[in-house]
Amino acid sequence: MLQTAERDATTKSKVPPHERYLEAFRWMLQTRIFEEKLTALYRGGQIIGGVYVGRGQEAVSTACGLFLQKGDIFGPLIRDQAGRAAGGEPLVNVTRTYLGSRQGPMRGRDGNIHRGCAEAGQLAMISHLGSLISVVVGKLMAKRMKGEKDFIGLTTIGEGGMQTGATHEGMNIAAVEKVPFVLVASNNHFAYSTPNDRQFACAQLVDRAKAYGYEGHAVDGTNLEACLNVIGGAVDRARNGGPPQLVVASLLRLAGHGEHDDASYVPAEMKQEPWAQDCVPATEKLILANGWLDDATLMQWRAEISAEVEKAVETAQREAGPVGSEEDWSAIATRRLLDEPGE
Amino acid sequence: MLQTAERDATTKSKVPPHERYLEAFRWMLQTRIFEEKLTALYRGGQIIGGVYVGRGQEAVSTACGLFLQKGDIFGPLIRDQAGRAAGGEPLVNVTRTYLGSRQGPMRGRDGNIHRGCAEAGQLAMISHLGSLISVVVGKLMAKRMKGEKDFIGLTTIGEGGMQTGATHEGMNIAAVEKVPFVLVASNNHFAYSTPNDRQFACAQLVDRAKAYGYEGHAVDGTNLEACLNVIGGAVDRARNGGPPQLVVASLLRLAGHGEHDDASYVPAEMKQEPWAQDCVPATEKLILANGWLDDATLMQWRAEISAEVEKAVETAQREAGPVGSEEDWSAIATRRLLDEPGE
Amino acid sequence: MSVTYLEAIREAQAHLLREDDRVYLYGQDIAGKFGGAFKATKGLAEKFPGRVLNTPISEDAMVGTAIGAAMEGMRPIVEMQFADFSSIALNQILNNAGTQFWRTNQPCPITVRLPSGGTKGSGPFHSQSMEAIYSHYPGLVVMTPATVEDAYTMLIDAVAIDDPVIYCEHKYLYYHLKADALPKEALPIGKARIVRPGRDLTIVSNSAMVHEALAVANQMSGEGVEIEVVDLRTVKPLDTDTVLASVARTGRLLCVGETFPWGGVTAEVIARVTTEGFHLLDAAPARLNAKDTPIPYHPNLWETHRPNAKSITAKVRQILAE
Amino acid sequence: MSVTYLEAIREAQAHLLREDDRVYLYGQDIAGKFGGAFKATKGLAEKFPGRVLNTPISEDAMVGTAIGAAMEGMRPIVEMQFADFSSIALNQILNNAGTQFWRTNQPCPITVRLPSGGTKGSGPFHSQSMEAIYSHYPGLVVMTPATVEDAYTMLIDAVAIDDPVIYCEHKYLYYHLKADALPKEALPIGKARIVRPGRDLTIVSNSAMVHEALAVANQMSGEGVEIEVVDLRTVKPLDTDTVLASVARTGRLLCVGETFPWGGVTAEVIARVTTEGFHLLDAAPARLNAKDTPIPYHPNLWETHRPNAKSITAKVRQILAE
Ligand SMILES: Cc1ncc(C[n+]2csc(CCOP(=O)(O)OP(=O)(O)O)c2C)c(N)n1
Ligand SMILES: Cc1ncc(C[n+]2csc(CCOP(=O)(O)OP(=O)(O)O)c2C)c(N)n1
Ligand SMILES: [Mg+2]
Ligand SMILES: [Mg+2]
Repeated sequence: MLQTAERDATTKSKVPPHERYLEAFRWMLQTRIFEEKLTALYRGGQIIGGVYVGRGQEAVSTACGLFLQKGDIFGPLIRDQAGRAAGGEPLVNVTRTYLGSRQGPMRGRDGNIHRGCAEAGQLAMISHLGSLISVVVGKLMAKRMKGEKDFIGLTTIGEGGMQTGATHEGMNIAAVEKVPFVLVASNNHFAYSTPNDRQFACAQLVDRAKAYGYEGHAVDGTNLEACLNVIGGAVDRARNGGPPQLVVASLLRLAGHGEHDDASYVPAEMKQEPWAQDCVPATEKLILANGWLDDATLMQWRAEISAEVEKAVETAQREAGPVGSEEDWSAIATRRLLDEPGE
Repeated sequence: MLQTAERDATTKSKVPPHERYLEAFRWMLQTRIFEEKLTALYRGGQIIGGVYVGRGQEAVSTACGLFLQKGDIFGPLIRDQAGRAAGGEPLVNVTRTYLGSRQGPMRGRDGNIHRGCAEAGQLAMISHLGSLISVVVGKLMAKRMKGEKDFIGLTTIGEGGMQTGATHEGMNIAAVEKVPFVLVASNNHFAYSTPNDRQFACAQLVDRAKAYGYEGHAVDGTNLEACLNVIGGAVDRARNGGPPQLVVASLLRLAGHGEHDDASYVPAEMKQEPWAQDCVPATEKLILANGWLDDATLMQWRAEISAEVEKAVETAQREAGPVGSEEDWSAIATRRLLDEPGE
Repeated sequence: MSVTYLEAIREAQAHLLREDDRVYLYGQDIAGKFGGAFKATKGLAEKFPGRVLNTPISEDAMVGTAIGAAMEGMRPIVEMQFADFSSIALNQILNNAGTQFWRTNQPCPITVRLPSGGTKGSGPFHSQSMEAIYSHYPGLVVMTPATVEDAYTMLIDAVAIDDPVIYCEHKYLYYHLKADALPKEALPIGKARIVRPGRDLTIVSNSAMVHEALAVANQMSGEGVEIEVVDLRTVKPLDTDTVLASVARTGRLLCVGETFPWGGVTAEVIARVTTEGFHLLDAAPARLNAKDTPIPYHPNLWETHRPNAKSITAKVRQILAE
Repeated sequence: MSVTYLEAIREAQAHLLREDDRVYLYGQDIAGKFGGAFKATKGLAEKFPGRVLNTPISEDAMVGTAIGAAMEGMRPIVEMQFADFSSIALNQILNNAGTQFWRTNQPCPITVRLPSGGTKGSGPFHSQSMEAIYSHYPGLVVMTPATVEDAYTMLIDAVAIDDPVIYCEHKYLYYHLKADALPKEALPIGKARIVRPGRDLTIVSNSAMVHEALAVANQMSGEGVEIEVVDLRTVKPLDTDTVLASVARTGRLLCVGETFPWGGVTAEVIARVTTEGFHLLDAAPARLNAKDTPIPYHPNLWETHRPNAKSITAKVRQILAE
């Protein structure tokens, strides 16, 4: 991607506002096209379990994955398809998980957004919101003990997840342990169906930063340039010895909580808010208006992405699911210590 | 008490800095004399379990109990003998608990600082720090649903307890539910043996107020006048429709974590800090210097208190402990649903 | 007109809100038009303004506030979005609610609803059956209704009880189970039910497993094997007498449960029967549980992970062959 | 020279810190000169700078960081100040550590030390034995060392194991138990130990209860009653074979545990023996547990709450009278 992006950028009259702007946009576009495909498969009854998408949050999520380097830790959450992809997770991992291939990273044992990607340093979340924060902190502590250098850890959370005790303990211990940590919170104004007023009562969530000894940054989550600057900047600060960083992005979840949810509880007025705009078409419009990409290239990107997506889906669809009778039913690695309750 | 205090105050040339200043001091003095007795009993091996005192925290704790009215909720913690007494708990409840009388409020089933005092609206804490906050909030929600008026709830916490997930969830839900709530945190610079730098990393704990939508107040916990004004003020704000209040008092724990602990880990320099002074003699000195009380009255107070303390101890010492074979071993109120596992 | 298991739970809450002004509902996403992740409170917020409240994602505080309110005379019903998330509230449930009466002599009448049990594609954190953990600790009543009728009456009973009640409702039964109407009467809490009389073997089970057991019983009666099926209804208290009486009739015992094996419901039932009714048994008792791994996401794995008609039938044949 | 149970735990940690640079200790008040609420890490912070760390009062995060560090190749040992406070870390332990290997195929080798069990005047929240809860869920190894030797070797084994280990150390044994020296060898993890051979009855127990059982056995052998005492050592995995072999010899089984009754260690042992060795039993199996109430503060109550030599003796006589 990087190459493409820079080439396009430099052949244009004006240079995009961030050197990785176009690259980032391509991840946003890929995610949008890919998640629309997943939704179609879900509607077609071909998905096992639920589908959870990051519609409207592609700019923030892409920025979360884009600045990570080898050796960094990423703890993606429910809305982070874009960040996962930008961070190096192959699309086929996703389709294998959603379509129940035994060759997927979770082998049919766990599903959808719970998947991790060890090769890309991406952790496999558990459902319990906030639990991942201290795990990322622990990985950073270990890397420091092992003498590694230049690493950071980044994880994401929603405004609802910020109200869990685990988030509090995790945010605080990161500051006490002085690890290079970035927490990117997306206030998408709903936790499932629950609006902000039943979730928290502080003026702005970024005020939580000071409460833990973090540096805090508020950002418009629908503005790609702002997301790249603020999240990229926070990653740099953490990498260069700064205190833990809290970024709070404001935006609207532009889908249901999951694809089973029609989100009819979202008030129409709210959709008119500036922070409610859809970052993908907004960014595309800006790009074309400024001539940072021409229509042809954009069409070519769409075609390439659709092909990638179809390939990932077809691959997974060709693969068999797990088989109960052949499964290795051991929850522990140490075989000799397997407990046999008997029947 | 009130009478005594005001009479003494008004007969003096100068009036004390707060109308309830002398009354408050008497509770501080009672607590100091009483807890020294408990410590002596502990050293003499007459106490069941441990003894935990509030030495150095009497000014803060007294202020926590002093402004509560009938119908208010108080959730005292480990350092709150002064507040419990000022809030209406009889001394004999304490001696009965520590000395294992079956007539104590906990009937030998639970001990020491875990005791509650229903008559005085004082809750029986469990050990797990932070757990009491949401319970107080729930009581306030219930009172509002029942249509009660003018009530508030106050509970206390240490700087260590503020790092638990339960404290976070409890503080946040109090703000979301908009209940008349006051949290008084005492940063006594140690959580058992752990100093602040391994507990939190924010500049000052009162910054937590803004993070939840509370009004925050920092106070010198060794200055009785300041404690009465700030905590009394916070109670008024909550009672008169203000948002939840967070008071953070700065002071030093002037005893071990419990009487088993010599606190040798407290650095000598720290004891020289202004916030490390002992509020009881400091207040006494001020009172005498200003002539708000004369030596005779003070001596009389000491004598009265010593008598009360001795009486409470003797009463409890005369009483029998519980008897295992006579105990009602039912953990539930609904007898007919008692589970009999059999043997 | 017919009523599902889920509708019975909603109707019970509507009844309670109507009849008892001490009752309020507290949980994530239960208010507004939305009415909960499973719609168990759909329509109730509009009907009972101010008494069906959404909460932050704070299970510890949700239960903590319920404890406080209950001690002030209210009768809160807390909905966990999934039983699995009650792990966050577990300290408040076990150490605060569960010890309150013993310690302070004040009752703590909270009801915690746990949408429990496995369904296809739900995976390790949306499928758990936690009744064993809550029964192990003192101070709680633990219910696992297996029928539409019990779902309705037991929830009403739960709120009437002066103690903390863990009400485990099985998500698999939400839509699968239908009754013609809401019940007029019910067995008292603490009594197990003989769902199907039998002669040759007793299957003791609870919650969704009762229906797997019934299916096997009905199918095997074609072969002349008469299985007596016992539905425990509450796992704490556990109705040992009814179980012993059944084993006295059949002489053979199979316990089927969806919890994990170690220390699960089946272990407790077998311990009681063998310690108190050893001589009633003509053969070794047996148990079937979920496997000792997290609950799998993929249906192929999930169907093997939990006991089912196939594995129960095989086990029954094995016991009868002894 | 003699070594206490507590010193053995300290020595094991010193050994581990010395021999394995992946090991670090993480807990409340364990560092500095202080060395922990029970002094289990006394002197280690000075000897091993940067590897014995105090934590905030954040049990969930303490275990969460350990999980992360373990997945990065470290071998953290987390000290809970009291087992009872692990309820706050329970979600990380059961749902995160316990599911990690099954879900991701990556081992999660953390060790969580739980100062467990009752002592005089400790009350409901400083006395709990939580091995049953941790054994019920998949993915964990649960140890309950009952001797100075096992306290030492099992902690070293715990850290070597590639899975999460819950190490339940009994506070009552900290000072009461002494050995002449640290052991050179040990039984493998997962094997129970016949502490005392017998003929007439088998008592299966674990942790502090092993010593109550032994006292009874020694005293009753004066009357010609020979009791075989089995120390389970690990409750998960549970060494059913050794227990069955013992019951095969004696024909009689009494299980004694300090956990709460419902679904406790004794329930699981009885379920295994009766399902797998029914015909080995000449009499009904029996169990003694703590009472089904919170653990009382007052010694008069506490001594009645837990099984003790007196109640065990009475129960043994009753079984032998059958
Ligand atoms: C501790 C816990 N309680 C409840 C849930 C169920 N749950 C899953 S997602 C969700 C809403 C999350 O909202 P938010 O944190 O704002 O993230 P968003 O979905 O808006 O991205 C809830 C309640 C959970 N996962 N964890
Ligand atoms: C959740 C939890 N973890 C651990 C403990 C053990 N413990 C009891 S008091 C204490 C220190 C408390 O320090 P702080 O909150 O500052 O209060 P202080 O004792 O200084 O008044 C600890 C760690 C506990 N009670 N609860
Ligand atoms: Mg949200
Ligand atoms: Mg402190």
